[in-house]
Amino acid sequence: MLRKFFHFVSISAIFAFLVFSAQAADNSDTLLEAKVMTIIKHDFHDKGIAKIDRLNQDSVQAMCTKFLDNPPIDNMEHLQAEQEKAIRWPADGKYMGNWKAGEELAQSGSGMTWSDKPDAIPGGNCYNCHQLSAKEISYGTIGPSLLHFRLNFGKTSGGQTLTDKELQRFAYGHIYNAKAYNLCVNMPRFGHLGILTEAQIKDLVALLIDPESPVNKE
Amino acid sequence: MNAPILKNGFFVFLFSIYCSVVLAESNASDEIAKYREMISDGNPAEFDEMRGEDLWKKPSGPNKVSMQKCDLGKGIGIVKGAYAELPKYFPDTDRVQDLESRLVFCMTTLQGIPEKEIIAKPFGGDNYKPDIESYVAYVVGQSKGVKMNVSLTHPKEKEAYEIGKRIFTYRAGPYDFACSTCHGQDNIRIRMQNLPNFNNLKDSQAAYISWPAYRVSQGLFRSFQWRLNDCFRQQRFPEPQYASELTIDLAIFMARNANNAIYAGPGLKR
Amino acid sequence: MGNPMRIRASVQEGMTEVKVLMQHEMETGLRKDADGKLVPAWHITELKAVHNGKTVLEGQFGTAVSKNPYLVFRFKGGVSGEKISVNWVDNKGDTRSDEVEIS
Amino acid sequence: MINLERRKALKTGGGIGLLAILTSVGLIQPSNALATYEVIAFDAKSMNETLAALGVNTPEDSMSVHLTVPEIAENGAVVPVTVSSLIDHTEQIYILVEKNPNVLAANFTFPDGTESFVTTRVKMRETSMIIALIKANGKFYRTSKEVKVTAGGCGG
Repeated sequence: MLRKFFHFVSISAIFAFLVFSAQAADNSDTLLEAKVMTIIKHDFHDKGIAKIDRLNQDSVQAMCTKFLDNPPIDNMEHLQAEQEKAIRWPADGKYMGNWKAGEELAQSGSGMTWSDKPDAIPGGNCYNCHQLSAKEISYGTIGPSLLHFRLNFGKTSGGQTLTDKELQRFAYGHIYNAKAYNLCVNMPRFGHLGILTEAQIKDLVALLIDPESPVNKE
Repeated sequence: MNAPILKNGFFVFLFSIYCSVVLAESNASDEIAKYREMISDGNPAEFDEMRGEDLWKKPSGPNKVSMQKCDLGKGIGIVKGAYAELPKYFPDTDRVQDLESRLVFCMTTLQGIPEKEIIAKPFGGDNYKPDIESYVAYVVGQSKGVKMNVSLTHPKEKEAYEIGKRIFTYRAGPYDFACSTCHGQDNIRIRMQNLPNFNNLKDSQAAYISWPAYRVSQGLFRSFQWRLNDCFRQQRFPEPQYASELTIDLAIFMARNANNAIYAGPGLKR
Repeated sequence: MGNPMRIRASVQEGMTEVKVLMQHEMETGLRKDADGKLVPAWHITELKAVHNGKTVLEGQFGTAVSKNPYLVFRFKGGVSGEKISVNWVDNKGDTRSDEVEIS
Repeated sequence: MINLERRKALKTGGGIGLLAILTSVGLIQPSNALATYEVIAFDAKSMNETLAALGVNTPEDSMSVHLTVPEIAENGAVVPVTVSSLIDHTEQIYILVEKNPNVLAANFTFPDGTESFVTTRVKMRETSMIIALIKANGKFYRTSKEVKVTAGGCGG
């Protein structure tokens, strides 16, 4: 499934590359970019499940690379809207799974490397970048702390309290595709790129939002 | 209490240290720093340096030539301080080479070992220690205390640096990661591990001078090429070719950013 | 015969400090290899440090001592230039002795 | 030379119960019994079993035993441990890791003239108490500290 996706994105990447190349002011810079691409294509090889088609950029990756994660606002908004439209919301309208399964998934940092087996289920990698529960002291700080998620993320910037359903949808959308809301954010697109299943994302939503989960309880 | 006889003065002294340590509110990162300090003595990489030095001086390969004939950039036979100037442009190959690509070159041209053989399994594992890795340990150890001095005067060095800089920000793969995703911001960490920002002088220096290193979690000495290789693995990329232009360009970008630091490897890492 | 140790010994104000770094796998017997087979336990069991014919430290190791064991200890006496030797034995009967001059 | 044979021979011997009986009825001299106990102690799986194997009833908590360990270990494969005892006539220092598969990690014997101090490194499977157990004048003293073993990311 992922391979198919990359086949599709490689076409859009070439398109994106051409557009941006035309915009490039400096000719020597364009030559250098071409050299970079040649080297990248030449000096990686398939290993395990990590095939070289992973190097083909989709439109988001190409845009964020091109502008060092600060793209012009128009391009950004256009692509974000495209990404948001592609979010597949749960058909049953339910966002919450089991927070205990979510915590286990959040702890697991494995998945999708060349040393992972093809049938291995990728982890959520959440603690790699976020603080979640108070009792896990080994957490990363690449992303914001999600401790007391209900309390800290339950209001709009205008100060209005979100309903539980709204907050759940907010969390689901961000885990599914954070780039729909902030194009060049560091966070992987767990749903969009098929890393996690719908059920797994629901479990993570529950971890963030269930009042009984260690994220909110302590 | 059945009190043992105490060496009183010393005891009071130690006890006061003990109390101050307990009372101090220290955060997790400070504790990790303390841990690193506590394991910094007694680095098993010394054994790899010793093995590397012995091998370096021993005639080997089909040609029965020792690596003492290898020119690491400071002239034939000069190992001292060589690593602090790598990667660099070599006129004899007309390209920029890092230590490991240069070692491959010497092993193939001087010793007559086929390149395929060397790069097939360049990293150690259970009961396996490739010679090239031991050479690395020896050579980098010979630059301990030497100031990093990577030049960009040759156009090919300059170009390699610029290419490395761009590879560093290339986002791709199932996680959308670039090197810079984790290594382009100050003061962030993955789990408990601090992530050096390679756009920042201090971080670049501290990181670069402590690699290659003995990895205690693996019980193995690890080369710089291994470090890059494992980064790409965790970036969810396919595998970079050992000692390829890609890795050399990245290496010169990182090494140059660490210039003027005193090289301190081989390091000792978690 | 086992691989060589790195021993450093220095004397200061009548106290000799000895730092020993040994080369040994220290397999716990609980680890599985790539094929999922248990790697048998293989570890140093006993060690002894001798100075001027007198034992200055004896140790016994279980499987929980880290790979490439490291040890620091101190004893009274010892003069620069004198020798200190360290010897270990592992559970396979392999052994290693090395000595160093006190600096 | 170290007497490996002794250790080997004793490993094939009976369990703790038998040894305890033999010792109590005087069939094994205390000096021989000491070494025997230690071998069995290294195989013991729990804290209680280990202490029993070492012939310890209830060790006295002592402020004169100093244990230096990191509060957080970045990796469980190498946890630095320093133990020093200010108790006169310290004969032995034992390092124990409560939650390891085998609790006893190492044991050191200090002849007269050797400072009752040692630094080494141990493996820890998970967050656990580390215990420094001292034998001095035939009595046991101890101190303990918790070391948190953390899950790692990449990097370093």
